[in-house]
Amino acid sequence: KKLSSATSDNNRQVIAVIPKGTASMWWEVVHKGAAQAARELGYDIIWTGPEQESDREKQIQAVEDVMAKHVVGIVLGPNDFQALVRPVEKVKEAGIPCVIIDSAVGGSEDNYASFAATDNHAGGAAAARRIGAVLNGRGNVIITKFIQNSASTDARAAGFIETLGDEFPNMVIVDQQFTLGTPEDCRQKTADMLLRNRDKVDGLFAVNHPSSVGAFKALDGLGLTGRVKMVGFDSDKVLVEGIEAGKVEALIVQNPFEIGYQGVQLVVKAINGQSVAKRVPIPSMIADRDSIERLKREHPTALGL
Amino acid sequence: MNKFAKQLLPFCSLIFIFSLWTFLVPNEFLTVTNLTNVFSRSSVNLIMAAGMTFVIITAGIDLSVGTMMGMCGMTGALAMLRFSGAGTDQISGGGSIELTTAAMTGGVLVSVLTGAFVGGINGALITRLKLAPFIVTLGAMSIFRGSSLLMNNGKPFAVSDFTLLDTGRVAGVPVSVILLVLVLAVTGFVLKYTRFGRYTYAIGSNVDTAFHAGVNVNRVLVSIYALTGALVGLAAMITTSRASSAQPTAGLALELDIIAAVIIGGCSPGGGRGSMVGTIIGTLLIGFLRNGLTLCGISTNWQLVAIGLIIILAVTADQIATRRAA
Amino acid sequence: MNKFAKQLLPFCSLIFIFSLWTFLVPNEFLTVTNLTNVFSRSSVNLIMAAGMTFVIITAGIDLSVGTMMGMCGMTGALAMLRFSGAGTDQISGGGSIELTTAAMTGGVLVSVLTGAFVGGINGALITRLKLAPFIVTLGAMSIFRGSSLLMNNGKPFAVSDFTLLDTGRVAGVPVSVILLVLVLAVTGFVLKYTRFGRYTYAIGSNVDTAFHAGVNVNRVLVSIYALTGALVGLAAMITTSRASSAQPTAGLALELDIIAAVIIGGCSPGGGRGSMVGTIIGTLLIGFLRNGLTLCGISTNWQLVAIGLIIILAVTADQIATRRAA
Amino acid sequence: MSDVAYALSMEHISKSFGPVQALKDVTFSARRGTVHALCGENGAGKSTLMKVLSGVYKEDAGRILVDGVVQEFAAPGQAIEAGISMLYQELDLAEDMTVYENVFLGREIMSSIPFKTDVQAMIDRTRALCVHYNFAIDPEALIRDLTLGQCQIVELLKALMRSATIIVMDEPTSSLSEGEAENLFKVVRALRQRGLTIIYISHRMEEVMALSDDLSILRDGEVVHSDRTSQMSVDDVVRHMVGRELKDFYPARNVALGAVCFEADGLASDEGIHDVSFTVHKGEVVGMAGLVGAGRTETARAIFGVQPLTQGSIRFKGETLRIKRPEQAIGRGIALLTEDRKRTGICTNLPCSWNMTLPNYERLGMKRLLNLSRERSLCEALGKRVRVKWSEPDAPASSLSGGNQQKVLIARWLMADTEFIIFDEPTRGIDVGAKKEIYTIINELAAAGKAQLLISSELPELFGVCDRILVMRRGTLVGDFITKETTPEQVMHIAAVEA
Ligand SMILES: Nc1ncnc2c1ncn2[C@@H]1O[C@H](COP(=O)(O)OP(=O)(O)OP(=O)(O)O)[C@@H](O)[C@H]1O
Ligand SMILES: Nc1ncnc2c1ncn2[C@@H]1O[C@H](COP(=O)(O)OP(=O)(O)OP(=O)(O)O)[C@@H](O)[C@H]1O
Ligand SMILES: [Mg+2]
Ligand SMILES: [Mg+2]
Repeated sequence: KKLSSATSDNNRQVIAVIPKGTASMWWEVVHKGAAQAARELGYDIIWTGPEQESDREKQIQAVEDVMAKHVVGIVLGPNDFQALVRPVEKVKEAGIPCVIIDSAVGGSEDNYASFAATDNHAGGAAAARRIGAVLNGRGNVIITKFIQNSASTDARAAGFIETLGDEFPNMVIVDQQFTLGTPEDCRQKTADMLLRNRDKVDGLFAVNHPSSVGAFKALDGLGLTGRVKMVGFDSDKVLVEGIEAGKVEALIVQNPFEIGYQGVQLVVKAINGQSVAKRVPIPSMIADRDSIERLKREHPTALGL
Repeated sequence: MNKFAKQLLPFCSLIFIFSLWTFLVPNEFLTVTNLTNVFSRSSVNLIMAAGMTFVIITAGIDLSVGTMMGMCGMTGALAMLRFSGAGTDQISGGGSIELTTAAMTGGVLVSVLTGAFVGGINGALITRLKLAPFIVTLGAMSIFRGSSLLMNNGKPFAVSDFTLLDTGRVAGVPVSVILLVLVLAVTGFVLKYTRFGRYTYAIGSNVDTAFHAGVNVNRVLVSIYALTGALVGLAAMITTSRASSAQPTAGLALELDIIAAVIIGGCSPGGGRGSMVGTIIGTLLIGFLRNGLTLCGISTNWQLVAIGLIIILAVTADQIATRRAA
Repeated sequence: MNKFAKQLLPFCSLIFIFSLWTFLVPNEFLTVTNLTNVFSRSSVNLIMAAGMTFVIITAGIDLSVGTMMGMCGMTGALAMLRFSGAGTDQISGGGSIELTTAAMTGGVLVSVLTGAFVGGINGALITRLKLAPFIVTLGAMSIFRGSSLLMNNGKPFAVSDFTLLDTGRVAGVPVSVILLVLVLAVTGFVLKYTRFGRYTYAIGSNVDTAFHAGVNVNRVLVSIYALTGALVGLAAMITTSRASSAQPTAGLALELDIIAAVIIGGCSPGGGRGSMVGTIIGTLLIGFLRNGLTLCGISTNWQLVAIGLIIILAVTADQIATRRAA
Repeated sequence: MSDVAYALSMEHISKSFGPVQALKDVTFSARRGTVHALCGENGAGKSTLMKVLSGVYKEDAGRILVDGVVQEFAAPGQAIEAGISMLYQELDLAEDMTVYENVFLGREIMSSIPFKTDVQAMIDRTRALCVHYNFAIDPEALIRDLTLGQCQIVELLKALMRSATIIVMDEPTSSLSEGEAENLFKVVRALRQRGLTIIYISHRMEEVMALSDDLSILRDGEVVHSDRTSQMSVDDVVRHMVGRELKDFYPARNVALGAVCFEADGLASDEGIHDVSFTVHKGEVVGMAGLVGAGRTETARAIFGVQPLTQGSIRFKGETLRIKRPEQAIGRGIALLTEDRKRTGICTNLPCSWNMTLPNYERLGMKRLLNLSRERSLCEALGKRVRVKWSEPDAPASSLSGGNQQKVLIARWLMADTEFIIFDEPTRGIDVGAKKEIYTIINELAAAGKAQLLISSELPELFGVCDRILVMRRGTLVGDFITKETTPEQVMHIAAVEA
């Protein structure tokens, strides 16, 4: 039985939002969405989590720590599929409603109220179709992946690989590398893949923001932009300029603001005992030469501008 | 008197931190759940720090403990799955497999032995080839990380039945706490009251003297690195149990936390000085500091700054106290 | 003769690695693009390793260079944005801002000065308070990471106009290469042919002797840590330019790579030994090793294992050669 | 007791370090219950021979017999088991540990509780031993806090506690004052009385002659002579060592004193010195005598800026100086050759030439940039002048014998060419031949008008070399004599007797 609920100075109830990692522009937009929803609904939020997305133990500790603070609800972007299972169970045992955002978590679905995330698999599939179309269904492709065992980027890669295999039988994935997650390492690994398969690479898929930036820079550095068709995931100014200059074929962009916003909306519903859908897909968008102007007007945050 | 003062200081810091949080966030800090939580999450660090204390007293260092923990966890979990009769496909598929008690015990043993073995290799390289501990364990760090990622292609092993070292209890006391107390008591005794402990200090203080006095320096050092490895193996199993799975990247950068705790506790990186009590205090200091900062709503980023400052402050205070006493 | 043999060994390893890749993957390895690529990506490490060489020769260590790089990058990028007249909202919003040339030059200077300043503080703590370099820079490591995360709430600063140190060229030669050559030439000269260099060695060999022989130990050490910081600031700008943005988490675990390179190059962690040529060879050795492994299609995980092994092998060979020569 | 007369025989021992052959077919034997002295120039191979005996080095050829039984020592532990105990030339103690822990290292007394050492028993036994041999040492003190002389006594305690039958002493008196040394001689004689065999290495001829029964002389790694001590005179020994006669051991000096160069007025520091006032003239050699702990080294440290002055002032060439660091002292023209070579003198792993030039770049016109060829030729010349035995100036200092390292340091301060030089135990560990050379150098410096302060625990040396002798006791100056007007007895008396 709870002693008291955490309340802020103005006696509003507190919801904890725990990102995969605080050190990212992307999660900062999620933060904005969450804050917006909280404002609209009359709650305060605590924004806390590991700074590194690869730091599982810190995220487990963050969950334990916010539980000790008696928050009324938790919105969690788990940075590991397995490691966060037990903490989520403990949250459930403590009777605190929990909404998972962005990446899936293992264990029973009953442990949390809802799961709101970009349909990563579908995003990867969209990237595959784009590359397939622009290369007319034939050619060699490389993938610049993120760190190992990150559910969302793994799902994108899987969606890409499966779709390419199913729908474009004449296309080959000649190389794919995991990275350390920094733009610099993504750049080096991509450059090495391009050098290794010299003059053979026609397409490139990068699975998230650092890998897209790194891959783009590698292409640019080797003078291969345009010749190698690149489809990235996530966006920022450099990549948007790349689209405008015809150096980047397309970017699959998510809507992090919407993810944060929905996460808090859903957890408040759960706190109030309303029924919520178990799975809430957040659609992603395709940014390319045709859509870029419109997206810059309507969704600048989604483009990282 | 002098010695007493030396241990008083980290102890006072601990008391200070404790009082500070009790005063600032009494409702959240001073609860059984929270304190238990801090202790149980510190247990992994404490066990590893116990071994590191020996290493640092010999003027050595072991940078590989973090990634070694990841590797031992993976090895132990794999053993559990194999001993429970899981096939290769089942294991790499990551599906959940029923684990037998025997398999789990076996897995823990395998993890501890793996740690002792690779730790022993570290020690052998350091002594036989006369390489600097820093560089040997730096190399080992990379090798262990690579190996644990290779074991299941970067994926973790799920061992959700293995709750023994997380929630398991004997006579109401968590098993992990029993193990922790046992480890600290034994290592503390060895360091303070046995020949082996004396030799540890002597090697760190002046390795030539120890050698001239007939101490089998190589054997002592290899034992110390193997002991540290074994303790890492044990800690790995606690982490695995807490996460219901063995993560190939578990223990990321943990070595720095451990080393910081040991040094805050009064071990000198130059060797020859330190104690187990100091290490315990140093580790708990970091644990409570992190916990309290989070409870106060201090962001992770400020926490990093605070912890860095505390590390420097702690050794500064220690240094000043030592100088005054001298 | 002896000295010659000592530098011959890492050099031979470099030649060996080079020949190996030329033999295994000639078409991919021995191309101008590839070699340029390896050099340009090694430039950041080389610049930082040049400073670390001094630090390690004094028997010190600087664990903070990795996170310091992140912090200098953030500071420099922030300065560029500010100097270009960007408002607080614009900056934290991460929106795109046009940068002026003056602003970019200013930003580079700010980054270098920031590095020199915080490096100097490291040095001052080490000398004035007589703290172990290991622990001071361990604390600093945490503080720098926290600070760079705090600067923009964990987000990077986008400086896409800052291409000077990535693609910028003077007379056809990349600016970053010019800077690199300059840095290596100057530091190499200082170490070998100046009084300051001799003092560096003397402090590492026996700090008390150096003091009694009239070396202003504190000043030399503070200068060395500040120099290292300044070089880190420069390296940070190259990385920022290469990534079009300053990442608060840039330089993660980079310190270990740098230290490994310097030690492979023949510096002894015990101090008093090492050379700039050795450091260059050590850094390139790691760079070519990574590159070749990727070109051969070896996965990241196997690469980790291979690099760990090479680190240990390199120092083992060095040790054996030294012993034979003695 | 076995009936073999020789407690120890080393037969046909050879040992090389790379190209350097340190020992060539050395054979020598020590009779049981005797003191057997080993003499020889610096680098003759004495320490190396003894390290072979104690298992630190493995001989390339030859064999060792203890009590007539062939022994193989792969590690020092085995030599200790066989009853051989060694007092190494360089300090060999764990500084972070206490006296009793060092004494019992490797031989701890165990308590009735399994694995637990018996601390109290070890402390008690150490204390009992100290009382028995009349050593004023606290068993629980940290080695770090002891003086060099006290450390030397701990080394002796270690050997005594191991109940050795053969004790090797490698220059045990080099860091002891006369009083301490007398005490040591008493111990050595008592041990001989109990049937122990002592192998005694020293460069001090008087004590070698007074103490030893037999004497072996090494030169360039070979035994050149071995005989009963009573059959030899000091001159014989020196001739065998050096290969020539050494006449006028303390060469005469005839230098007129110049103006006052250095003046200390009421110096005091936190290291326990107070009211130290004296003057040194140009061309004058002033000696400083005193027992261990009298504060002579501390006085030098205070002058040189190692330990700040709390009171008093220093006038140098008519100018009042405020010296806070050695750097400033050297800049002004004051040099200090420290007494502790290993801790504050030499950079062991650096080339000898670097060690020589370290404080002198400014003077050599290398304020910023070095001139490597000039450095080399200067070092070669100075090395010749003090007769350093090295393979080349760039050889690491660690490859030199202890005495040769000392010569490198003397060369360092000759190169500095300062107006005022403080020598703290300059001939410690130096062979007789080199000693004479150093005295000659001191005379040359005096003739060149330099002022010199010579701190020494060897009274004959002070009387042989100095114009004046200062005496210190308990941190203060208690005597100031013209050498010709005093006697060693008078100096000893003042140094030792309580006021
Ligand atoms: N570790 C070593 N490496 C190389 N050469 C060495 C080493 N130790 C000793 N030597 C050389 O061996 C020779 C004998 O040295 P040793 O130390 O035995 O002389 P010593 O007779 O004890 O002289 P001293 O009176 O100066 O102590 C010297 O030429 C010395 O340079
Ligand atoms: N028996 C002792 N017990 C405690 N302290 C001592 C003892 N002997 C010396 N000291 C301390 O050690 C310091 C001096 O040691 P040191 O031997 O260096 O003096 P010194 O005059 O230079 O003698 P020497 O030059 O003969 O070694 C003094 O400050 C003194 O207080
Ligand atoms: Mg000797
Ligand atoms: Mg003295």
